[in-house]
Amino acid sequence: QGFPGIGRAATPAEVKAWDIDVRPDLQGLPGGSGSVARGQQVWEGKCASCHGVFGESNEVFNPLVGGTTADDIRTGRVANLQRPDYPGRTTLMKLSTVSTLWDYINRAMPWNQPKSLSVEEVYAVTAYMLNLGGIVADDFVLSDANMAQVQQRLPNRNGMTTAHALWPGRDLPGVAGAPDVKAAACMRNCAVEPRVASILPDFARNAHGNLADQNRPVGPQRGAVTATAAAT
Amino acid sequence: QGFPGIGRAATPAEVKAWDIDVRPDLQGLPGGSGSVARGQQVWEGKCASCHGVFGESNEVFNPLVGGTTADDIRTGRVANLQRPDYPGRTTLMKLSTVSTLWDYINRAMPWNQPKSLSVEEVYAVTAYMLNLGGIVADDFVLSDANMAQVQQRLPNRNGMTTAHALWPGRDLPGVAGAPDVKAAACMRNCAVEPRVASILPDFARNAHGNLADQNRPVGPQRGAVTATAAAT
Amino acid sequence: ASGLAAAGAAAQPQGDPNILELPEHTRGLGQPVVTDGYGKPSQYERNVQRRQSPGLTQTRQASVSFAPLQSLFGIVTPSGLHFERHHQGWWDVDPGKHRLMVNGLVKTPKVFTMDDLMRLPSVSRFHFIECGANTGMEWGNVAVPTCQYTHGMLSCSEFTGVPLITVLQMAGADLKKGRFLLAEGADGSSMTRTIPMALIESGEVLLAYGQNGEMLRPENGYPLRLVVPGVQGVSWVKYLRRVEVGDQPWASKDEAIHYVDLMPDGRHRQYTSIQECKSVVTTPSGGQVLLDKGFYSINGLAWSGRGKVAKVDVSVDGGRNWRSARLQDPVMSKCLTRFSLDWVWDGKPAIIQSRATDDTGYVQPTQRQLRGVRGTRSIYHNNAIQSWLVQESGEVKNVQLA
Amino acid sequence: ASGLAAAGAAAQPQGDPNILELPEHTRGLGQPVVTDGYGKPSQYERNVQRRQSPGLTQTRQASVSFAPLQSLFGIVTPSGLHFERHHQGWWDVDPGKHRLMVNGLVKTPKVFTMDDLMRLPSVSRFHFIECGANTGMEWGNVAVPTCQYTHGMLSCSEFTGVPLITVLQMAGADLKKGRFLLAEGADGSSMTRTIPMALIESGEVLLAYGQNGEMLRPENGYPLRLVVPGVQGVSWVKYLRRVEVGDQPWASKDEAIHYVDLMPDGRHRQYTSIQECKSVVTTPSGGQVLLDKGFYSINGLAWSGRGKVAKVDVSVDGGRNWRSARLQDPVMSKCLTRFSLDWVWDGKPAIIQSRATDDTGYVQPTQRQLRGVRGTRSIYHNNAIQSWLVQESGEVKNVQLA
Ligand code: HEC
Ligand code: HEC
Ligand SMILES: [Ca+2]
Ligand SMILES: [Ca+2]
Ligand SMILES: [Ca+2]
Ligand SMILES: [Ca+2]
Ligand SMILES: [Ca+2]
Ligand SMILES: [Ca+2]
Ligand SMILES: [Co+2]
Ligand SMILES: [Co+2]
Repeated sequence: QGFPGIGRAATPAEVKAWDIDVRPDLQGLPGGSGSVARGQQVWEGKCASCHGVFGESNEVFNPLVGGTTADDIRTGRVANLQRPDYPGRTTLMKLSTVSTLWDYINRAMPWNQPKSLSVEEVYAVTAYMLNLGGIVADDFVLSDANMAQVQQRLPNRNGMTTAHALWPGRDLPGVAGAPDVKAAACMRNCAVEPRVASILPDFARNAHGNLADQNRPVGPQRGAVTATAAAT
Repeated sequence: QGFPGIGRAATPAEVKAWDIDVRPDLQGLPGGSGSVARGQQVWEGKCASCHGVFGESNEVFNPLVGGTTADDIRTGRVANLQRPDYPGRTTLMKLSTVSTLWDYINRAMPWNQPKSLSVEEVYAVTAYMLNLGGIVADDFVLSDANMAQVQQRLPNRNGMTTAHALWPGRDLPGVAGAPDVKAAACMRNCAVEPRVASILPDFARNAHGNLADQNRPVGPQRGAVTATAAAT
Repeated sequence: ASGLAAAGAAAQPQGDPNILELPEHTRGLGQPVVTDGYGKPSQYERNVQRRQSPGLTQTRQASVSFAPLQSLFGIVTPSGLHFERHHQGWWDVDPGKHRLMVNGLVKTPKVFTMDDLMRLPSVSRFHFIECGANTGMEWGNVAVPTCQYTHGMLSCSEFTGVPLITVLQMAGADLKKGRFLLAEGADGSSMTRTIPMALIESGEVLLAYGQNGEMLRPENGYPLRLVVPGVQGVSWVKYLRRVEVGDQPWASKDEAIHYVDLMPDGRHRQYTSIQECKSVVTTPSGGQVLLDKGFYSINGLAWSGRGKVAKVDVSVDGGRNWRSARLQDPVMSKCLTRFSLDWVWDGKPAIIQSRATDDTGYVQPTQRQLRGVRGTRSIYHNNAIQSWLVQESGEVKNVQLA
Repeated sequence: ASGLAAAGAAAQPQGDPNILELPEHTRGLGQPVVTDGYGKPSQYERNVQRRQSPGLTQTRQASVSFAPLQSLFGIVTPSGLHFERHHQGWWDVDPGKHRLMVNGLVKTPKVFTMDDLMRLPSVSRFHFIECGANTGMEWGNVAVPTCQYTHGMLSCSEFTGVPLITVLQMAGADLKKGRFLLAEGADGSSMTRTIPMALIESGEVLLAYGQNGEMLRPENGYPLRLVVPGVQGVSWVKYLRRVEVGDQPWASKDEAIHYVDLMPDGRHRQYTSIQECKSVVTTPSGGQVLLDKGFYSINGLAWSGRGKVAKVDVSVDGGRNWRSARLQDPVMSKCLTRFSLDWVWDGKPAIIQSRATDDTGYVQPTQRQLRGVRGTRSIYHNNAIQSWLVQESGEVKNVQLA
């Protein structure tokens, strides 16, 4: 040991207290189960106030449920994600690993009382959310034994790719070496047409407050007075 | 002009308002005069409360006057500066250029009302301080005409040297290229005797307060508890 | 262009009253030392604040505040103005009670106190941190007015801490099988992110407790956060309580539901982490007004998650012609680089852009180029060239070009 | 050595209650973004403050506060902890009314507003500032207990501003005759100091308005101060209102009565300006207590007013044997450099020292060597090697060796 006197072994109880993560291969998933029905109770008691009775609320966050179809469950690709005009993306539209949902509820929800749920409650409320998305039936009981099967029904389970150059390692399938955008540094008479295509509309001029108050009152520039709308 | 639109010419009145410095060659010294007697009035009215009636007070600052002799006035070197045991150094002991005194009083004194003195008052109070040091007679009238002569009586006028390597230019007499201390970076069995020759006495242990409160309560070290004296 | 410019001129023939009449501070006694044992900015700097973007988030604990880039100099972000991003609010954690656990594919799971960690050999390095969602509001069109909102989820600090690899070695980590590491925070969200072992092995990933000479600020993870140079901020786990070595990635909530980039084919890119080469002109920039025609220094920031900035070009005609800007040294890896270029504004409309190239040869793309590959729904990793339109009035507007 | 070390051990067989019982912040919702538009340090950092040395000065407006070097990391000094030195108090000057005048040996005397100056091309550079009187209390013997008081008139920042030579050229300065420049402040003391033109011509001297990314702090000269790299702090004139080009030095109060170094022959050295190569170990240092035997990283700072630090050696046996420390890059000219060295403390008394060498080959001297040339009454420019005695109790004391 190069550093005498520094650090100590963790006890098994300590590791147990903190090692709560659940991986996609379900490593870390504690044994237990919970029904959709029990989940509905938990949801209505501890979640619905923020996320809405059907997980549809966008009052404190994006809707959790919606946008997925029975067909998606079959293909494992959420079709709406391919429609550029589809408004918003729910949690269930994006979710590709069921472990993620379980783990996140277990570690972080309810938002104002994270880590207050029992293992059974986490199973149950996860089951309820999956049920809201039509992924499991009304009488389903989610457990460590059937999580892997449920994974096979996630609407977007085939929706992810790691074939890109933004991972600073080499151990992911398809990780690319070369960036996907290749620009050149043209210096003279470059082939662009410098025409303004997008600019804030005048009515939004003070949407971010009076910009004069967001700049130093000395220096090469001042902040634009946007306290009143209009005027340029 | 490489920077269009930036800066403008100063007006003569502006330069006059701010260009107040007086150099050793008396460039910048405004015409005028003031007597020792008038200086005593100014001193007692505006200076003595801080510096003492005879410039001897160390209540708000070091004594301004004292430690110089008639012999120093002759030699231009303050003898007490050569005595390692002489306690403290007054302003007049160190002063080698009379312009410095005039300029400083003019720009900075009285401390709580700088730049409130008239030119005449500055001459007068400067004369008074010089008189306290026995440099000018009781009936002396200091003026722009005789400042150069007074310079020739300053007790420490020959007390300065620029023969050192700590000036980052080359235009001072005697300025040295090589530093005065030449150490070597011995690495092994160096000829030193690591014996402690000076350490704070125990009774001074809490002279700087409780050091425990002056260090972060976390990290490789703590601050020593020095709230109560004694104990090691 | 603006009446303010007159301030520079002598207002009366004699001269400027601010010179002729000596100000109070030239004629009085000022304030004593240590009025503040920990000082604060001038009262005249009160406009320089971090700010929320109205309507961006529904709550203020799962939200973001933006650094006022338009008012900053050099590369160091004052810690008081560092951008914030919380998922379940920030805490001021007692460092005496904070612990770091190391477990997973290790010989001996370990626990470290802050005392322990601060005794280990440390390094200090300047790095930028950028949220993966920075400039995310601008994928489709102009959405916000100033560079505080377009680019302000960006900050840069001198971080001090222990290379993560040191404690992994102390625990006897299996670096052959353990090619992934989970970092986990101690806050309510207990933020989890997967970090590749290759980056950790390089020694670049730090267990940081210091930021700009002092401890981390509570909003930024006091007393311990992970520093993952070049990688988006969400991986710089705050209030870090645990790291686990494993043989596969974790697909945590913020790498499976968020911080995934939607591509035109409807697939999400997962584990996108690197912040690619990017730059922005900070003065003049959106929401500002030039005081007058004449000389200006165009100033801005450039950075790359892959290494050093090699070159920054600036255009004032919307990208038709470019000049190379001066880069302020030291140019450091995965750190902000300040650039500047002389410009004389003739009072006519101008479109200012900057374009950075990093030392891998990667050139910052135009919005059109980026959209060509990624569409407009990625949310994350928008590193396109920013355009600022200087209008004849002197007012500068955020614009996007055709 | 200390009961505190036990905090690291599992207090009960099951483990540490700080782990077993999840803390409040792991089970609750934290604070929202922008609780502070300009943030502040953790409540647990309240001991980290700048401080006066009791009895050092008779007034608090002509006084100094010291930076807490023993608690700082890296090289950047947080602006809130920057040391202070005032002669007639500090002011928060209105930047809209502040002016800079250039006069003397120039074709056209000029006036600049802050708007003007901030439009000119700027640079950003990391530099240390050290008061010429730093460590001045220690010329004769040990006088103060901690490195905050021995070395704390030292800070380091990223300064942003305009090279002074730029405005001299704009005014048409006569650089042939004008080999000296007077810098003058706008405060009550209207501090004046002479700067050599050679240094200004090098481009190093700056009209600085920026410090660590934001504007200067009021205590440090807001809105404009001179930055004179390598030179003692008193020349870095604060609230700078005027520069005058001249053909001889000014012998101002602080270069004729103070900031003159008394030599053994009774002469004062005048215009001593350069801060020679120096270093100090900041942890462990005086007034601290080591928690336990075992591994420590000896950390410290080195700097030179003549250029870059080339090497730092560390001794733990009072100077008999030395090992070369690691230097943290980037090593910059006239800037602090952080060094560190591994050390296993065996619990026996040890005397820790550091010794820096700069790239001119100058080696930091021992106190004995320095006194041999300069005696003990210089007050200024004490760059001697500092000794810290680690006692068996773990307590560290400021000592001077025979
Ligand atoms: C007090 C409000 C509140 C309550 C109660 C609450 N949530 Fe949340 N929930 C949130 C917020 C806010 C977020 C977003 C957090 C973030 O930004 O990371 C969130 C996020 C989530 C997410 C992740 C969604 C996504 O797309 O990132 C899930 C799943 C979730 N909540 C489920 C639950 C469940 C299950 C419960 C009850 C057991 C619950 N929530 C209770 C406020 C709440
Ligand atoms: C309210 C207190 C106060 C008053 C009144 C005052 N002084 Fe001072 N004086 C000081 C202090 C404090 C200093 C030291 C300033 C510094 O640290 O640079 C000082 C410094 C000086 C010095 C420089 C001494 C040195 O060695 O640096 C001179 C000369 C001087 N004063 C003369 C005067 C004269 C003449 C007047 C009246 C016209 C005057 N003072 C009024 C407090 C005062
Ligand atoms: Ca220990
Ligand atoms: Ca685990
Ligand atoms: Ca102008
Ligand atoms: Ca003059
Ligand atoms: Ca982030
Ligand atoms: Ca100083
Ligand atoms: Co996030
Ligand atoms: Co001084």
